[in-house]
Amino acid sequence: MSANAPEKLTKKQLSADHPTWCPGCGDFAVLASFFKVLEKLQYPQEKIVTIAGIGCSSRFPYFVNSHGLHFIHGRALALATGVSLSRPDLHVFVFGGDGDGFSIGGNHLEHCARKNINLTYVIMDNYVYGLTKKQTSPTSKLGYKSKTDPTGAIDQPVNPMKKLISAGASFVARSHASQVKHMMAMYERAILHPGFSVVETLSECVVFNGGSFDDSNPRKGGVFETIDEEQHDVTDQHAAFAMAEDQYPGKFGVFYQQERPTKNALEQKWIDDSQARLGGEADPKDLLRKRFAVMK
Amino acid sequence: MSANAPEKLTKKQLSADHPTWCPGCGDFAVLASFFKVLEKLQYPQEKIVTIAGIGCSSRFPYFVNSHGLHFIHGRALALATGVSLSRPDLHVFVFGGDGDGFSIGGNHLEHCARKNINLTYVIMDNYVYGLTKKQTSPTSKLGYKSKTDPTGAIDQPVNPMKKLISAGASFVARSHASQVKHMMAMYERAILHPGFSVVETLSECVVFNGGSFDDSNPRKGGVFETIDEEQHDVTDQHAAFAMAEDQYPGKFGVFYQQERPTKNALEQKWIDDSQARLGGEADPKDLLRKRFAVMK
Amino acid sequence: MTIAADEPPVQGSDHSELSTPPLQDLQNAVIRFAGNSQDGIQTIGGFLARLAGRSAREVMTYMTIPSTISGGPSIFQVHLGSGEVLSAGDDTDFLVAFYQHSYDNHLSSLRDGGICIYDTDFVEPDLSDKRYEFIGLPITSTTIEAIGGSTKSRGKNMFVLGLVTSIFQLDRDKLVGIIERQFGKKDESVLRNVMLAFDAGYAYPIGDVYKNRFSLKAGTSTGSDRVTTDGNTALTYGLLAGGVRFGAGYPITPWSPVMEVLRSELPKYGGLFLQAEDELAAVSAALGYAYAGHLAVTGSSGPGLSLKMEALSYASMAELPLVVINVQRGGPSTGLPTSVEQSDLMQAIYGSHGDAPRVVLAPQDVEDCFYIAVEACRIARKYSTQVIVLSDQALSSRIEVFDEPDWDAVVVEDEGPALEDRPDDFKPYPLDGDTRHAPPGAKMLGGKYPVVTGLEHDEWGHPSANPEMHQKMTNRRRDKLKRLMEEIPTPEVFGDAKGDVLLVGWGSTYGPLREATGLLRDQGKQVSHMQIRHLHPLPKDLGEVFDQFDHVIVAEMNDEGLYGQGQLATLLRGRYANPKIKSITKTDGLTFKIREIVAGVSEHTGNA
Amino acid sequence: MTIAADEPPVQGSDHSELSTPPLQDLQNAVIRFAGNSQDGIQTIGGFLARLAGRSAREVMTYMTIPSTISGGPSIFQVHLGSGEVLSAGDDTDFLVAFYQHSYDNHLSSLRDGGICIYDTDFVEPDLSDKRYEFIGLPITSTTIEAIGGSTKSRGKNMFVLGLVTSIFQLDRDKLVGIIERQFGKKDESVLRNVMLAFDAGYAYPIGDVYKNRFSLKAGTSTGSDRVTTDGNTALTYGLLAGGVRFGAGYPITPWSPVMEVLRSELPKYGGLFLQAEDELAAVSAALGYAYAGHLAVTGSSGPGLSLKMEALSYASMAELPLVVINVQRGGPSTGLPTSVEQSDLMQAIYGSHGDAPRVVLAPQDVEDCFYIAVEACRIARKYSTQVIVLSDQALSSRIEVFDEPDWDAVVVEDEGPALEDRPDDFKPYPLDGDTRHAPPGAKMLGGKYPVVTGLEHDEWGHPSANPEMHQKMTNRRRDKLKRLMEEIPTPEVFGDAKGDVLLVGWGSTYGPLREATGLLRDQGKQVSHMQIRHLHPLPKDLGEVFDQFDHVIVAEMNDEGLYGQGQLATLLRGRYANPKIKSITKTDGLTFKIREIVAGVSEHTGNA
Ligand SMILES: Cc1ncc(C[n+]2csc(CCOP(=O)(O)OP(=O)(O)O)c2C)c(N)n1
Ligand SMILES: Cc1ncc(C[n+]2csc(CCOP(=O)(O)OP(=O)(O)O)c2C)c(N)n1
Ligand code: SF4
Ligand code: SF4
Ligand SMILES: [Mg+2]
Ligand SMILES: [Mg+2]
Repeated sequence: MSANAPEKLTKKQLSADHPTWCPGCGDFAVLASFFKVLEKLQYPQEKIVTIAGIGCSSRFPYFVNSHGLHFIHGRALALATGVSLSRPDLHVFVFGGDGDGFSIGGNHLEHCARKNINLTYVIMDNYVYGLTKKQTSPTSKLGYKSKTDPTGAIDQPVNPMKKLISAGASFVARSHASQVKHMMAMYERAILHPGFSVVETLSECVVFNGGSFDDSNPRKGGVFETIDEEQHDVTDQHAAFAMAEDQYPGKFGVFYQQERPTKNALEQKWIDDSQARLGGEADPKDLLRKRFAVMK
Repeated sequence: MSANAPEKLTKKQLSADHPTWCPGCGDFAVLASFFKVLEKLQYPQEKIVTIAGIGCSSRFPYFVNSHGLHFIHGRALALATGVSLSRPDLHVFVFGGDGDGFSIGGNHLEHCARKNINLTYVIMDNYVYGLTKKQTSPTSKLGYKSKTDPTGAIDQPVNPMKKLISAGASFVARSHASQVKHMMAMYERAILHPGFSVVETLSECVVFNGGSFDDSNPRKGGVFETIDEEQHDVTDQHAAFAMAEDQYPGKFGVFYQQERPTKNALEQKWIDDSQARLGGEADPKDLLRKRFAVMK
Repeated sequence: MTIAADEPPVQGSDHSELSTPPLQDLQNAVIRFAGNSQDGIQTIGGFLARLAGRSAREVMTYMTIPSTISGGPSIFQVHLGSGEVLSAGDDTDFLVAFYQHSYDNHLSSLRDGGICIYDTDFVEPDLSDKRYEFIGLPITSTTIEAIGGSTKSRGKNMFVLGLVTSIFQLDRDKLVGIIERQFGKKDESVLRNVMLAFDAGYAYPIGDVYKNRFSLKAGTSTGSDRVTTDGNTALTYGLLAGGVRFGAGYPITPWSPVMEVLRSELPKYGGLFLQAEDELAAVSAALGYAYAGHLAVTGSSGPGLSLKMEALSYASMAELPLVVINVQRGGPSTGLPTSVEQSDLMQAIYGSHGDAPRVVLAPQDVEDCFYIAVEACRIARKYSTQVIVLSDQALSSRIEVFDEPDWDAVVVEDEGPALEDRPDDFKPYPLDGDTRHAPPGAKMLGGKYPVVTGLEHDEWGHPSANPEMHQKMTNRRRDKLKRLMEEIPTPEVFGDAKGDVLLVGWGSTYGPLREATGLLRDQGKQVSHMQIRHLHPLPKDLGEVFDQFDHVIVAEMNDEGLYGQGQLATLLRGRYANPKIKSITKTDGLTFKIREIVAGVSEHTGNA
Repeated sequence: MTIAADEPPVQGSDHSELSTPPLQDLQNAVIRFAGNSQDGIQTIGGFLARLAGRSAREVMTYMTIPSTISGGPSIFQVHLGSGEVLSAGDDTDFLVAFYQHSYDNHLSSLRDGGICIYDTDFVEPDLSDKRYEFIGLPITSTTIEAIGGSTKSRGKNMFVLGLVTSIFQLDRDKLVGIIERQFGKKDESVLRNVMLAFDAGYAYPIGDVYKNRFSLKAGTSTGSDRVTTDGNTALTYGLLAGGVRFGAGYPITPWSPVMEVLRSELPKYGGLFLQAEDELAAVSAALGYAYAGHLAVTGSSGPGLSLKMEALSYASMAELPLVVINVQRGGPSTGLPTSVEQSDLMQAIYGSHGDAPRVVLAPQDVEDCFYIAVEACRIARKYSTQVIVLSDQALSSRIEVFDEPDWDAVVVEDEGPALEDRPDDFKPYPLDGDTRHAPPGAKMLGGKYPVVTGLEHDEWGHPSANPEMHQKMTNRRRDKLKRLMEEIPTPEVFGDAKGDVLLVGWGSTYGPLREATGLLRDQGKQVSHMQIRHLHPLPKDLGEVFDQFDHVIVAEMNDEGLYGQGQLATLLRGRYANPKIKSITKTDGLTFKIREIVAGVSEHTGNA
């Protein structure tokens, strides 16, 4: 690849290390869909940033040949907030699991959502802790037998859609790793949404939670029920919340979308206003001199 | 007070140090209401436990003459989880501010709610960081001028009712420190609710956010609109969510209540089942011997 | 140090030489199985270890975990011995290579003259390599044939186990008993297939050639079967024996197994373990149990420990008892989650903000994981303090054999919260006495109820910013650990009480250090060894012990830092300001090899 | 050490003695205002400090913050001097007591012969106490009278300021200028009332008696007005001068003012400061800026620092640059949020899990807060490392006077992310060179984009569990700080380069230690002083400096620990294993008094 001739960005260029995921893991399909969307959107390769915490799914950045960062467990969104706020030129993507996002990282998700940080977050939800080998996760179904719930999970799981909607996320969707086209559509819409966009993607952990999403996988005899946006007004938060109540496996598609100012824009406005008041970008030395004059 | 003669528990006995709050702070009324409810409920004094994190409001335990614990910022609910789960004989109360509960402690709130830990949590919400002297809090209104938002707050605030409802709290109510009777009613119902019960109580910080709740204080020309439970079915989560959408100052009363098994009960059941399978409480030495036999 | 020294080593790999078997009556054998983690090599390693426990043999195992999630290259090494087995072995005597990559990566682990058994279905060895002996056999195809094809190559591990049993003349019947106990619970056909594979390996003709060459000496029987388990398991049951009934944690490698077993076991004891949303919640909930009057445990590995530092600072101020387990792994950050390292010692002592004194202990082997856990419980209770136990990745997963504890002597009955009435003059933090909390539920006869706080406070626990009070309370929190110091026994010195070199270590380096010391002593060097199990406070009379040696050399698996000293070495120098104290360190994620220690000692003593 | 020594001290409080004023021409004066925090005593203290800056005088202030939220007893102490002012003063020369509790609690702060000015409306002094002189005047009622009753007692502070201006013959015009600048922005009536109160105090007859007694010598003018500010402010502008444009934090006392000013100021510089939901998010977001190619800052006080330990371990592994401020306060836990302590040093160095080398610096006075921040930025950039700056509560709020920085020399232009293309052979972590990240936005001409990780990795940043690689990379992360060590200047020794005692300190103890050294030297003792600003790595040739002294005594505001050594003393002994290194410690939440240091030195040297 030459630096000067802008070539078409292809899956080949975007592919990095071969994923270390187990054969059959749902995460492969998420990766493939992401590549396809990027091929479509043709962002400059160097402007793409993938960020993740810790987990099987969070190994994502290694498998994408773009700038990437593999952070600590649960804090990827907080780190990505810094990247997004300070670098409006970048396309910021965060990938991670249900444990990373809803357990240890649950609070950052809330605050990213209400602040409407401009980035796209894909939760690869397998209803289990994969990397640490089968402990109950916040989305594990009641009765699920894991190493930490040998007699079956007893804690009511998080409802990701409800959580995201009420936290104030401005784009909230749900998809399934067995449905590549659907994933692509969701990711694309999420990426094009200005603000904090989230796609919860059911992604089967074949090793520790095999068959968990068969109910919504037509190839496994399940039903993949998508949201009919003729019927569902995606800007209606109450309708979205009501739909989130549906029993598992529930519906797939965009639950909620509402444009509102991003923190990125609001902070930039403050910067612009401050500098305008000073008559444009000021020399730091002058700013410092002025402030020190007052301290005399 | 003698240890043997069970006397009536009075406000006098329940009063400890004189609160260090500023004169006029809303928190005084919360304390007074709490005393009155305890006078009514007549729990044994030694079985009452008040737990708090850090903040003006979190100084609460010092002012109640009961067993108490003043913990670190944001983790009171997590600590109280340990107390509640291991000591079913106690009445566990957690008090704290909006910063403590919705900012640094936001995740523990979520998980306490979904697990339905048996305790009562009163959020003394003053829409500001009081103890650290006026920084924007997660409930500060847009435009509120603080030391960290000198030109006015720009982050969309948390909607406490939405957050609590969607997290799975089984009793969610809202009250106002200017309305002692209402607070008493809410606290009493919260306490009698089996499971995780929360009362967000607007409590004015007269020093850093004076007048913030006048709109809902009839004595200041506002309207205190209570929820009519003839009209509102408290077990209807969607209705509760819809009501939470009301513009500030919104309604006061019980938004949502639904009995479901507490984690306390579910864990106890597991203990009971395990012990039943062993033919009742076993001698630890026998249990250990049995396990070690298998390792030979 | 693994093959009995009076046997001449085998040279070359010309099979004809083997007609008169030169090796017999092994005291020790180090066998490395190298394959993929899916091959179940851990399983057969475990069987061999358990057999050792039943044969009055010592054993130590060592394994690696693949970095890919789906499995991948992995080894399991078993060191079997009739004498004391102190390490997993620097070099291996036997390598069983399942794949080409196993062969390529592990051949160099064989000692000169060692034997490489390989699967001819997958491995093409360089037979011209005269350093080793090679024995090829079609492991995969023979297994498939034996089982009947349906389960494909599953069962290779059992084939190899049969082979090993035959080569080393192990007790087939005992082993089959162990296998049956394990697989008997499952579907009958499973056990049948397992035994088919095992027997195929046991009967495989190539085994005959070696049958009479290696007979692993049995140890002196102690009469009863011994316990065979890993460090995490020993630690977990130590906590139960110590009276822990409540715990909270969050999964992380290699700590998770401790919490998983506690979560399953505690309900039987009337307690419970909470899987919290994160480590911050876990330590907080554990302090909730402590406040409620229970002895509780929390734990994690490095990253999780960092998250607990604030709450542990609270615990120090409030003087709440707590046992905290840190199963250390390679750092910093996510580092090397499945490698061993001892780089969290400084954090254990100093990681919290403020002067937050707490106790730090480290078990020296698998058996000690049990006893140190019991002791941690005792200290936490007695001094109402936090005790951090520093185990590590190597200890956590390696298997050793030890005697069953004397339960009557060791088990502490959990008395539950002390709910008796408290007198008028009750003070939780008396300036002249021990901390004693009144948990909720206890009546205060004076009418005034206590508040436990992280603010500085007076004897009654009331917040106080009084300068004198802060000074006194800081002293008090420190002095209680000084009282503990008085009761810590001086660690035993292995070897002579005076001499040229005192080798000092802590934690899981015990075995290699002791073995290296033995070797050096055998060479006539005046070297002794001391393993420190109490790291904070340190035992009180170390200075006097050190005075008897010309060199005090501290070996540890962490970095030498900016000034050339490992973490314990820094602490010892900080305490004794004794320039004799020197450091051997390394951070390669592997346990010490004997030769690394020997080399380090020569370097510091100038005897190259 | 405050009143010029050739003046005989005043004895008794018989006012008739005062007809011939015995005190004149003060070089120094320590004035303590004791009242409630609502009385605005901080305001007048600030005015006096600023006036000093404009009068070529030195100044140092000291204040306490009430533990109640609504305000309460509080003091503000001003040490004004025409010579060097190094501490806020052990004892006060003048006490202004607003209330009985002010009188009761602070009278003992007066030196023998000191003067107590009290408000007769509230205070009943014990006039028979012959150690002090007493001057009573109806401060409250006179103020109310002057202003006209409406604002009640508000304005008492300005009355007292007027009084002090008259007593010490301060430059009234300059002071009025400063007052006008402050209050001029507000409602006109405010300034009028302020001036009414001020003038009433200035003109109050009792002042006349003393007018000629105390005339505070002006210093040698440097021509231009000097800067008067507190440590937090100096630190904040140091960060801006050093090129920091992005930051993230969470409020906590006494760190909050730093983040508040950054949040207001950064937009002007084109940057921004994020108020995060907690400290975990704050440090993570700051690392996000760093990854994005910006020099960033995060900060907190003790509890918040504990929460940052995991992410800082990541930063060490990933080698991301970051400046981290810790404005230390009394610990452990919530401790004493408004008291001073230096007990986070060990945590700063060793608080993260794993071997996570990072830099630790500490400013020695208010001016140095500025320069150390600039240096922190430089080091973080140059070595792509984390720099923790240990300020403290005393430094944060005390006011000093210093020369305006030479902006042209000091300001670092922020160059923003380095987005140039990276060549084929780009390696972020070369084994033989400096770490250089390619931030997102930079094109990789080799076609392969980097992933920054907390796993151990190779030169390209790819995760690697290879033993040798872990060893090499650990060395690399350590060795870059050793390179930094080479460029750290040996701290200047005040006094002779050899002698009996070298007093060593770090951070805000600079002033008291220097003053104590001066005092001891005046007494003919061979005492020198060194303040260490670079704590990790330590400067390289300290050993040689120490060799020139019989005693090396380290004084610090933290606990002596289990082995009788403070935190820096432990580090120095750990490094040099030199038993000459001894410790003076205390944890009473107060800055060192000169006499405490003097006593500590005598104790260690045996010259009582
Ligand atoms: C602070 C910290 N705590 C715990 C861990 C261990 N850990 C790594 S991944 C993980 C959870 C994995 O589950 P999830 O996020 O759902 O991802 P998955 O593997 O299922 O894709 C945990 C607990 C860690 N690395 N750091
Ligand atoms: C880990 C940590 N971070 C920050 C603080 C500082 N702090 C104390 S209270 C508080 C917030 C107070 O606000 P809130 O919880 O709303 O209580 P309020 O004072 O308003 O009642 C903060 C940030 C702390 N004590 N510990
Ligand atoms: S363990 Fe589960 S989630 Fe992880 S890679 Fe394997 S299948 Fe996927
Ligand atoms: S600062 Fe505000 S919240 Fe705090 S005590 Fe005062 S009025 Fe109440
Ligand atoms: Mg998962
Ligand atoms: Mg608040």
